[in-house]
Amino acid sequence: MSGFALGAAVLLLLTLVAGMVRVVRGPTAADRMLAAQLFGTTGVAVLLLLVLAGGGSVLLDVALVFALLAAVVGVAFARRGIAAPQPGRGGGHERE
Amino acid sequence: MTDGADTPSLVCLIALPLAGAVAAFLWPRRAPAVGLGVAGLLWIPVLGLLIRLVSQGEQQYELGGWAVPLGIALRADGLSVFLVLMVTLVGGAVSGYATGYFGGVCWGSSFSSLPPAEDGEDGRDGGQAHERAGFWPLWLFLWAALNALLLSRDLFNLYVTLELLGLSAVALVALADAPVALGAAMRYLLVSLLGSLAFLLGVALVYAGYGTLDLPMLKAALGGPVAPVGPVALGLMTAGLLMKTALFPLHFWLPPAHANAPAPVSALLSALVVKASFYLLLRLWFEVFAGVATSGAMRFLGVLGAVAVLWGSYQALRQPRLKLLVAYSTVAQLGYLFLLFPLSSAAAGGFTAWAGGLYFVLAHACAKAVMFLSAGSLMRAAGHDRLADLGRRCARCR
Amino acid sequence: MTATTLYALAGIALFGLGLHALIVRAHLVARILALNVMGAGVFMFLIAVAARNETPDPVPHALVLTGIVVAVSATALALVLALRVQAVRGRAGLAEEESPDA
Amino acid sequence: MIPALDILLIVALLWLARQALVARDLFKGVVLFIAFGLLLALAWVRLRAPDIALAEAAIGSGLTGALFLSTLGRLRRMEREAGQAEPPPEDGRRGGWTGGFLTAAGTVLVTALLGWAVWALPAGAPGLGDAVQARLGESGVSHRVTAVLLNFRAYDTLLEVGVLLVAIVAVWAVARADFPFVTRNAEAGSVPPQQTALVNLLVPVMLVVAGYLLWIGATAPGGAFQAGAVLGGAGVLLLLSRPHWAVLPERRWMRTGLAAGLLVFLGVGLALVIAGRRLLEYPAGWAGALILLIEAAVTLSIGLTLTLLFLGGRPAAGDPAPTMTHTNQQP
Repeated sequence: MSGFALGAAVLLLLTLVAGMVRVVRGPTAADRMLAAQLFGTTGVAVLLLLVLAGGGSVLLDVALVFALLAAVVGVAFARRGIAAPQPGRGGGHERE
Repeated sequence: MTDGADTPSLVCLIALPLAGAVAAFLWPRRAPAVGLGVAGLLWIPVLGLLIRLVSQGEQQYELGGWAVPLGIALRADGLSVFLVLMVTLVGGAVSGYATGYFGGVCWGSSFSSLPPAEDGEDGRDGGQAHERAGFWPLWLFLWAALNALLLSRDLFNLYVTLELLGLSAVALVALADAPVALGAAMRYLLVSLLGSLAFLLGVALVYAGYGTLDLPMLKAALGGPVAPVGPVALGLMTAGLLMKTALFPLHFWLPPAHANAPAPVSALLSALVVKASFYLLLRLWFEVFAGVATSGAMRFLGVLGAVAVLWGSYQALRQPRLKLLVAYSTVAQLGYLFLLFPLSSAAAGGFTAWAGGLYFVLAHACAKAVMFLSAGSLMRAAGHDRLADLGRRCARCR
Repeated sequence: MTATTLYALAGIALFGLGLHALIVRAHLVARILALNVMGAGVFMFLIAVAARNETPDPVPHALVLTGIVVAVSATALALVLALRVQAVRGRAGLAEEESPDA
Repeated sequence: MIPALDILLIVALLWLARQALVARDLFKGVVLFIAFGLLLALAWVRLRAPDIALAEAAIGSGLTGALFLSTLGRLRRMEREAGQAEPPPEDGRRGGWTGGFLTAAGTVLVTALLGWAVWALPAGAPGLGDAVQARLGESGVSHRVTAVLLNFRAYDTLLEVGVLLVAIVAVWAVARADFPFVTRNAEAGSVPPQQTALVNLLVPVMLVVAGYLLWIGATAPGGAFQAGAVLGGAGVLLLLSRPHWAVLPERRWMRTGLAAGLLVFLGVGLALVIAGRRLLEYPAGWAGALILLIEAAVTLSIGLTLTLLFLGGRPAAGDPAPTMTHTNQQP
């Protein structure tokens, strides 16, 4: 069981690499932010897999805090978008 | 070494300004009275400590009743008590000046758009109330940090005191709202944080290598075979502290920060704050890491100090503004302090060098504080501190 | 080489990466970001040191917890100061001419 | 043999840090830094430091990330109001190609030296773990990190709570009430109903989680810092979704709440001194209760401090109407 869980965790980390490409390439701010939020979700999944692999139930608390604070970042991003509108281009004004 | 459990002077030296800072934060209108009260009351534990030091020798205090290395201990020997005395003396004088300075008219910045502060209590003088409200809690925190730093014998605790010292010092510089002061404060903050991080990594290396954070225990552990971690940790901590002490060529942040802060703050920074990190360097090089520090490295610090004397003095002579002149002279005087490193290791002149060095620390603290305070008063009177025009203005005053 | 050694070295590498960015970047927000990465490196080194033992050493954990809270306070102050610098000067960078002899 | 998970994690961390630091687009850098913080929390888990993972998840990536994001938002707004269409290009620094090369070489040299010192660390693994274990029974709590933080090295923690208060006093001293964010956030007006619903759901949950972390800290990973950070997250959420909160005038309770942690901590310590003990030397049997009391006050203060640090300036005084004008001159 623990071997399977660890393997799955590695696989999830590999999917994060795909997410990183989106963060780096963008092109819009929302693309980057959504990818980073995906990191948070994947992080929760990795933590739960580590619990299965024998990491101890304390990791459930970590996963809980992960999920809660990711929401704070998400809202901070959204408010930033609202507070700084640019006519006609929405949140995508960081286009390179 | 005597344990000071029955006389909590050591604790009072730290707890009193800390409690004063909280009180000044909670009751901004009473802040000047709180500050003066702390400045007066501090003499009780200082003198108590001095008497015990003279009669019984080095004092120590195990916080929480836990023995080192598990707990943290405070320690007071001749060097730290000497500097605590200096802080109490200069700090008290500057506190007195500050009650007048922040009570009067505010120069250089307009706070006309500022709404009344402190729940409308201070409606009459919003701007000064603001500056004053910021000054007292920050200065008392700075004071607590200075005493805590001088009395600590635990490396990580020293890091926390350095951060407390650095953040409150930066905020005090930023109290002068002028654009150039804000830039100076920002630069000071970056340097201060970088210095703290270098120091912290050094502490981490020490813990990794020797498993203790207590200075005397570390000294004992360093007696063994020298691993590379020892010198590298000393190098990191020294680099961080040199940045904070502004030794040439790491002095670039000091003149703008010291010259653009409000006058009482300039006095505190030049007289006391840079001395705190210098004191820590002395502790590390001559006591804890005495077996690790080579005479070549000591000579290197001495050479930097000598260059600082020349360069700082040359720059001071070129400055068009009085406070910048005084600030550059601080750079030069700090250079003199570092001459202590090569001189004290010379076999014959060791004691003389120490006596001279410490006398110089005290003399510079008093003289530089007074110089900055006088410059502040001149600036108040003249409205500026351009040297070329000050003479004319002062002639008219007569 | 064990995993903890690798983490310790990674911490040092993070410190170096942050140091370089702190020197070469001009924008204040980028420099504050660099300081945060440096701090993360120091913390990683300490935690790796704690993990050398069979049961992790709790003292570095306590030190890092203290350090994280100090770091967020310093970051908040630095960011507010950077905003003020931008407000009064129109850009969030430090002018070189400020230190006349630099 | 190092597990693949660790190698992957370390490579990803270093790569993310590098990308975050070289990004010319600061927003991209900040998002990469947030992702970096998330992976860092996983690294703490791998290093068997769940306390740090909790704090990192809450503070490192969460609150610090939100702070950076809102700062960038405010910077862009200032630039636009000053008539700068594009963010000004970052100044080149320190003399061109040779300067850049020397800086890089110097940094590599320093890093290599440090790495060598780490590599050559003695194998003995000294530390204080055994000393902590030996005295854990007398500390009043059974979780070792909490025992170190609130008992063995409580003095450090006391000073560090002071650092938090310094930060808020400093921010209030630097950023005046005419600071743009305070007024502009109110003007930004309507909050989408989805966000309000989310916040209404999340804030109570976060309060419960904060209480839980505070309570569990005595026996398991958790405690005042983590609880305070979650509380601060709840405060930031409320600030972001109740625009009128951002112009809430400064009140007495704010100062009291901000100072409560240091006040209770110092008060307990000094009461013990007056009772003839040493600073923070808890009497036998009382340690657990006193630690919980201190932690509760510190949690409250940390939560409030982090919230008000996010506000980024001293709350408006008296008149809640945003009449303050901010000046934003070009130099």
